[in-house]
Amino acid sequence: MFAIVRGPIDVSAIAKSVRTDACGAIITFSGVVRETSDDDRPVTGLSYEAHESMAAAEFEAIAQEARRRFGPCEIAVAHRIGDLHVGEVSVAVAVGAPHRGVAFDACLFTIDELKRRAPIWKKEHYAQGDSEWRSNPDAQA
Amino acid sequence: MFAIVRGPIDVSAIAKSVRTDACGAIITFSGVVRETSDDDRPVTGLSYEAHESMAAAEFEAIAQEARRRFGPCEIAVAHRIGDLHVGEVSVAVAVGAPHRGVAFDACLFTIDELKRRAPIWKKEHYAQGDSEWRSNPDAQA
Amino acid sequence: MLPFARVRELLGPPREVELPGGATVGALWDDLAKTCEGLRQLAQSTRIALNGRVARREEALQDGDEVALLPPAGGG
Amino acid sequence: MLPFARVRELLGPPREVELPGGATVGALWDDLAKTCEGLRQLAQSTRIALNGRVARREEALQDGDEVALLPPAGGG
Repeated sequence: MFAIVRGPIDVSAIAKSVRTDACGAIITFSGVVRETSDDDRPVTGLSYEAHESMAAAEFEAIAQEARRRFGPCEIAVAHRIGDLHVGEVSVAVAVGAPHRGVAFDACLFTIDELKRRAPIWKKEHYAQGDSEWRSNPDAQA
Repeated sequence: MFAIVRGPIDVSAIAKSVRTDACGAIITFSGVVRETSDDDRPVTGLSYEAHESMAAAEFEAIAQEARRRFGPCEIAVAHRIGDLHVGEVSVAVAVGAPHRGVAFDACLFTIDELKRRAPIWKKEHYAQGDSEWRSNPDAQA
Repeated sequence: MLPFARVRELLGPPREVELPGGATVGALWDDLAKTCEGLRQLAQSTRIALNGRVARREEALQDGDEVALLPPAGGG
Repeated sequence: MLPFARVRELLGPPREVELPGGATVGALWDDLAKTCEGLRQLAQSTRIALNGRVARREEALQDGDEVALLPPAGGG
């Protein structure tokens, strides 16, 4: 499953979608809205937007690249858009693989690449009342 | 939460237990019963037993060591004992941390050390009808 | 023309753009940037996608093409 | 005396063991191994825990101590 979603992300359902009978390890990564920004400002929430069809296609391309690099595994990615509060899950990646090494490597690669190249944008809303678009440090130019 | 449990493991509940408002990343690892053994024999299920109090104490010691090595994070571990079928979760590790690097490192370290040194034992039941105690390749001697 | 994030805040919501025949991706950008100082400052960091795939400035536009303006990624 | 996994299958369920005063962890092992060839073969791989912590052979036993026999780990 490679999806942009508008409501809460069900991490268990995503984890379940990557299990096969050959699967000995499932890793999930959940990105969670933090109460402080990277530059330590109090945050009340985030708004995400995406080029939805391009983002979903990019998730799938990243997953294919992960399988080429690390070996056979099942990968699912969901990213939420809209307004999120502190504590809510903005993105979930799940990987199922026969052994844990492949699952860890593929999961870390997928979230790293998603942050670098998926067409998704984030606006931070600060406790002081202002807001700012924030790009990722390693975003593809 | 550091626990030996007798029934199905609720990975979502364990993931929830490691979230704080400073948390930007939650990783879960689930070990799942596979349909084949490491030496490729068809498996119908596994039985686990543990020295329960020593195992729970070892989980906590491993988590403390992970925090010393990788930085502040919340860690929870649950291992199931008794009889498990293919597809069931035998062990879950969840880590919540401000950033994903610490969460990935601490999660991988925790499951690696658990397999190496927690007093838990596994008997594999094969489709042919026989059974065998299997220790981990890197088990502490 | 489909602008996102800070580019959308500069240009407003998605809209149809009329261009002379044979216009390129680069020509569309220049046309938009002409009247928008803020957009000119984002020239280096904004990628342009043509029908869902990142395009070069020289690529020619057809009637009905979707041109998306993509600031640096911030997902995750 | 609390044996686990393959050691439990050799020695049977947990049971009380009578030892002379001043007996050590090693003496208990030797006593058990004397009548059990299978256990002797596991001498190198079996760790012994005294009251929940891994012990050396020389440690002395007290009345009521829990001695657990731990084969190589197989969890996960």
